[in-house]
Amino acid sequence: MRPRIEIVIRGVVLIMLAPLLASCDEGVLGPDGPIGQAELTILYNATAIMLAVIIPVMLLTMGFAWWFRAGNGRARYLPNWEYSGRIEMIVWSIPALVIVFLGGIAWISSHDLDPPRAIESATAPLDVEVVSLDWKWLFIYPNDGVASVNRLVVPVGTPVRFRLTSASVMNSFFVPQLGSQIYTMPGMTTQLNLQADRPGVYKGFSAQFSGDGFSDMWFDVAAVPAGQFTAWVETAKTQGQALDAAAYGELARPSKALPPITYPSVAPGLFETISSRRVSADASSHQEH
Amino acid sequence: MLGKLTWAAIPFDQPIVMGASGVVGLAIAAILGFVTVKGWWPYLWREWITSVDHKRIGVMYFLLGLVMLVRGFSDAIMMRTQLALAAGGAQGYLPPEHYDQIFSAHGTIMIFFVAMPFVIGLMNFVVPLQLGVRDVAFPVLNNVSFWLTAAGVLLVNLSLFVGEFARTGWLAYPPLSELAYSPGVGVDYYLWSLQISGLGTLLSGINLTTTILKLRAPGMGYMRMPVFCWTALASNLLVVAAFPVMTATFAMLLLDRYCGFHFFTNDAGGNPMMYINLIWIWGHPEVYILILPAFGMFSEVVATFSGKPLFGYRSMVMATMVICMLSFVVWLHHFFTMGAGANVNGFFGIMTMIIAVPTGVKVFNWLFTLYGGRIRFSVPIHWTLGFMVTFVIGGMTGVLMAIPPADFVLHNSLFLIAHFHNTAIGGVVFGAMAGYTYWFPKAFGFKLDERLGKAVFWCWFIGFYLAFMPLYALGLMGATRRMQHYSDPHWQPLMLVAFSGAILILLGIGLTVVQLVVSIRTRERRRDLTGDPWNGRTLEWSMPSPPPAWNFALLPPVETTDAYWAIKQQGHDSAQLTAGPYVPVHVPRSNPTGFFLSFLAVVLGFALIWHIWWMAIAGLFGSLAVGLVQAWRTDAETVISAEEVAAFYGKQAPEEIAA
Amino acid sequence: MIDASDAQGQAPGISEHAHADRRTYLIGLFYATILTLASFWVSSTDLIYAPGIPVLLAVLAIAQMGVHLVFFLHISSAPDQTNNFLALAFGIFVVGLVVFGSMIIMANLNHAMMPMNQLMQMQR
Amino acid sequence: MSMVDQIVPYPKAVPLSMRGPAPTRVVVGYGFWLFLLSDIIVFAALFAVYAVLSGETNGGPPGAALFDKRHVFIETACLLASSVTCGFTSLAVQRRDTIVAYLWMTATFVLGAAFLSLEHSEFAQMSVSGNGPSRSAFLSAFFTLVGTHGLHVTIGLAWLLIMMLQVATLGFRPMVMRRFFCFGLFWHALDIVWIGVFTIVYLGAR
Ligand code: HEA
Ligand code: HEA
Ligand code: CUA
Ligand SMILES: [Cu+2]
Repeated sequence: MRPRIEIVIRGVVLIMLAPLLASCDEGVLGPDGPIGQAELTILYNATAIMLAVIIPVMLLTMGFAWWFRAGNGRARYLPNWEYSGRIEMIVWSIPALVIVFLGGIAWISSHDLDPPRAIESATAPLDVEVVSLDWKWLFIYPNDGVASVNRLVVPVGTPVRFRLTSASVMNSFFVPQLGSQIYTMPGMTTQLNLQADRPGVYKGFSAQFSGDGFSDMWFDVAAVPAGQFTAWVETAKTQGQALDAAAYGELARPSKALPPITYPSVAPGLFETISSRRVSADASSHQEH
Repeated sequence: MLGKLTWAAIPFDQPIVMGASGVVGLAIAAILGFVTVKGWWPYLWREWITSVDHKRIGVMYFLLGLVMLVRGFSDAIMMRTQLALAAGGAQGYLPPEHYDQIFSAHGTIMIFFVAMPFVIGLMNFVVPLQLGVRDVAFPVLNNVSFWLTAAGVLLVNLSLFVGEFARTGWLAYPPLSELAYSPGVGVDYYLWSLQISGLGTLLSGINLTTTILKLRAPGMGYMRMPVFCWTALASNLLVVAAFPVMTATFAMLLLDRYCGFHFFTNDAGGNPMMYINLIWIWGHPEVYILILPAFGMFSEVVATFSGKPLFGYRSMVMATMVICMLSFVVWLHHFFTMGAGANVNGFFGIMTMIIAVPTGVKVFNWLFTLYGGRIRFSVPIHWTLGFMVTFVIGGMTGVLMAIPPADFVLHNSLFLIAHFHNTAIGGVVFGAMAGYTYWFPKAFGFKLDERLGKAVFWCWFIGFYLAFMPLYALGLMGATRRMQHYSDPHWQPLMLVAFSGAILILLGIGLTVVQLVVSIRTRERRRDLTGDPWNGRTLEWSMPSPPPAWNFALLPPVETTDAYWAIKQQGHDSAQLTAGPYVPVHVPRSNPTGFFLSFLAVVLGFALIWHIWWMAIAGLFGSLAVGLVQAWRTDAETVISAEEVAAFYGKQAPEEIAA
Repeated sequence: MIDASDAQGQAPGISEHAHADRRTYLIGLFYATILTLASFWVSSTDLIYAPGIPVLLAVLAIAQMGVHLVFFLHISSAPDQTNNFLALAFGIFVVGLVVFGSMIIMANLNHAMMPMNQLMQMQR
Repeated sequence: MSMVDQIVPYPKAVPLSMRGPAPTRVVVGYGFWLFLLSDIIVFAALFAVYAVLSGETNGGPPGAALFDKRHVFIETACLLASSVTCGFTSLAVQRRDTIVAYLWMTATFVLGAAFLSLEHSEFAQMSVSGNGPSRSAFLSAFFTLVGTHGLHVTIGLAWLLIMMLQVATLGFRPMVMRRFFCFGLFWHALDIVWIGVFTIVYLGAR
């Protein structure tokens, strides 16, 4: 019985590890910012300490089962052994100690990596307002007065201060390589601080199911050097149609897989208007059969 | 006249659905026809449908779970196939509006109509036997509970053919589930079927809690109860305390949808976050409602097959009750990413992790039960060992997500999906399978085939790892849950591995059926004539298999934990326990109330879903009438004479000698 | 010798040892009336420090629930009532969690999600 | 329900929990007690929602502008008095005193019905003046919380009627007595919920 189990376990562990190792630069495993980096470190630490308990448990399970099999004459049968104060002590205290350590990490990191907490940096943060719509993302740059749909451009090495809301149902704003996600909710404003440390294009998406177009709520995050960012803003200012009430109304209609658009100007206070639900997005065609 | 119901509700344009409907329709017709031709109706009606015997009801619950497993699994296979195909630009074969119904239905069915019936069925069957009593506290209510669950099942399945199911995930978060965003009947199907079956579950929870606290054989103090009874007690206490919250929450969503209230709407001051908060106050205890009885089953199995008492009984009891209490103070871990402050997130994160301590104690105690044992490798212990190595991985990933910043990157990813399948399959399903093979001979009087049982185990075990380990990796690579297609073709190889795992599980389920058929056909060879096929320790093994309607002719005296083991140690055997002198026993009479109530509940639910008001009123008043008839019934019990009881054992004895 | 009808303790609501009689109910009525009157009076008086009024109302309500439990439902902590009492305690535990847990969490969330302008007003 | 055929005498030293199955009366009472606790948890959820949403008036009137304390006081008095008459009913039932039992049952019924009609008039008034449950989240929560209590009172009254009929047709047999007993628990529990309602909803209104 045992060798078979062992082969299986080995195979399984290999299957589990191979893709992990092969894909280390993707998603959560390839962070390119301080938040994501810290979160990955926590993941590694916590996994390591728990594996130190759990792997022995797995091995002991198989070992005990094998050794104490009915046919093994050499194993000692202890038909009445049901209590040992010393073992009980150990059994309660090993998990307890691990948990004290992990609990400490949880408490401290909850505060340290609290999404609204500003990232310490010499560079002044960039403000971005995020609105999830059916089924696309609107990014407003309040200081530059431009807006962009389904493409977020940020300068490298600069903290980005997000304020987020939703125009219809809940979504979750998530760029795995940058770190923390946070919900966007109608009538409410959540906050999030992230930073990209290396230039590159990262995948972002909604992580909270929001209806039929959910799978297409992807967007690219382009982290570019500061100069390039300014250039992007300048170009955006000269292109396309203004995001006024009418254009917003048009945009807010449900649509899937919209290609990126930019808007040279944004109606003042549009984000506040949306987050306080003074305009309501058209829900009529949210669901069709 | 028919409310919103028109021909358009039936999806004639969808060949898959129509085909499936046709096959299911034919199958049902065939089964009904077969039963009619064979003339089995009177027997079924008398002995099963209206039965108030906890053993029969337990079996029916289990059967219901088995049937729904096929439905839940076909959904799972469809999802896995879709995700194996829909990579890069491909859209797969299921459009979003279809796919969204499938994962919602799969989650709902697996939790409410597969896992719950398995667990409740096993508790129903085993608990009174282990407590050494004749039945549960409220036998008629027990039958009502079962049939209300069946009513919920029927409604969910109706949604496949008439209308649609919810496309909002298994917990129907508003505002997506509000009328504004989900105007169809899908969410109504979801809500009404869960309201009806939830009532059944609540009543069953009250019933079993009362049974355990008030009906135990003489001498069975709390610290002599089998551990399975303790876990059943904890689980049912959670049912009693948590299900009302679910009922209230769904009722408020229903008011929003039917009467224009504003609890969770986007406008008029409603607050969707409140729904999320409330549903998890129920939802988190729910997963422990499922896992605790499974823990109990493993405890029984591991002790029996090691030939030793359970190690650290008191610790086990304490750990069970600690988990029971803690499960009520962790619910926020399901929405760390909603934006609560660091103190709140930190607090709930720590409370969540603390559960790892009592759970760890349990794992270690099972480990030390194995130590010094003389382990017989029968099928139930396979499931138990498989559970011990598998569940700890799921537990570990759970603890990982209990660290709020770690959850910020893992929430709603396929990593989470892997976590809860790891605990639900590696814990609950393995437990149900262990319990099923362990108690099957008690229920039917013969053992299941061992070789096929082991084959089933290996299919499930390997299949599980293949199907869900890749999801851990995919989650870390940034794959999120509930996506109908994905753009990154890199993910496809792992999705294919996951698909192959699901196929292996399919094989396992197929073999489960084969095992059952083969075992039934060769049952004469596998008869359990002693009533104690595994050399068991608890009272259910002290009676013949299958047990008589009255369970115990004389309530057995209990002097220790592992009561039957102690009796055997003193050199007695089951024949002596049932040797008389016999007294007449009162048993409750069969009762059709549950069946009629269930029928009317389906009518009521269906009418409400389709806004057919006259029918709803008819259903409501019909149920009231049935209730009134029941209230005036005065012939609840019948008496089985002492001679009849004696005859049962008398007939039994010679056979035993022959064996 | 006493018989097994005492097994597993008493049912809630009945206390056969301390016979629930007419007087028990009347005493209960007396206390409940006083507490009710007090509640209504407190809610509309200005003799009490205003921010303390909700606290006092809560105290009075809890006291009155206690009166009902003791005099009308005959719940006590007697040994043969242990199960009833434990069930009640468990119920109170859950009720408290549901109500206060939700309130704390929702207050926390709402505070975190106030629109910017309100937040600034608060900081001023 | 529970099937105990052997009532065995026990020496006092045997702990309660080891004396074997409890008699039916206790089993039924305890089961119903658990049901009541679960019912109260339903109310807890509604109270929680009320507490969270009571400020969300959506520009409509707040509670203080809508509620009439005198009205509530009379409602409270009705329920409180009915608790006592209900208690007297159970005493009469225990003595199997049919006439007195009917007397107190009728009193209980009248008091309960008076409470309901007062509540109904309050609800009707509010709805007519445009402050129905769909006006705001606050009013949704108010109508649901108070209405659920009212629904329970309605069920209680129906139950009481049925009990009157059962006494008439079946007499004071153990089954009927047990149901009386559960009814008493139910009615008193409703009163406890009402204490929460009048304190939090009406007296706490701002
Ligand atoms: C108990 C719960 C349970 C169980 C057993 C399963 C079993 C399986 N589940 Fe899942 N699943 C959920 C609960 C469960 N699931 C939930 C809650 C969701 C979330 C839904 C949502 O997003 O809203 C989900 C979602 C979910 C997804 C969607 C992921 C996404 O969002 O992208 C997928 C995708 O493939 C999936 C796959 C599977 C597969 C392949 C199995 C199969 O491997 C296993 C098949 C299982 C069975 C067939 C039942 C058990 C069988 C037995 C116990 C046999 C017993 C027989 C005898 C005793 C005789 N599940
Ligand atoms: C039966 C089902 C079951 C069980 C038993 C568990 C058990 C646990 N779960 Fe899981 N969980 C689910 C079913 C289950 N869960 C479901 C269905 C969801 C998602 C629903 C949805 O969103 O759709 C979910 C989601 C979920 C989340 C939310 C994630 C998110 O949405 O982002 C979290 C976070 O904390 C979590 C944590 C835990 C923990 C800490 C345990 C613990 O109880 C585990 C304890 C066990 C061990 C730790 C292993 C044994 C211990 C030792 C060997 C001792 C040594 C170990 C240590 C000291 C660490 N679960
Ligand atoms: Cu939802 Cu703030
Ligand atoms: Cu949880």
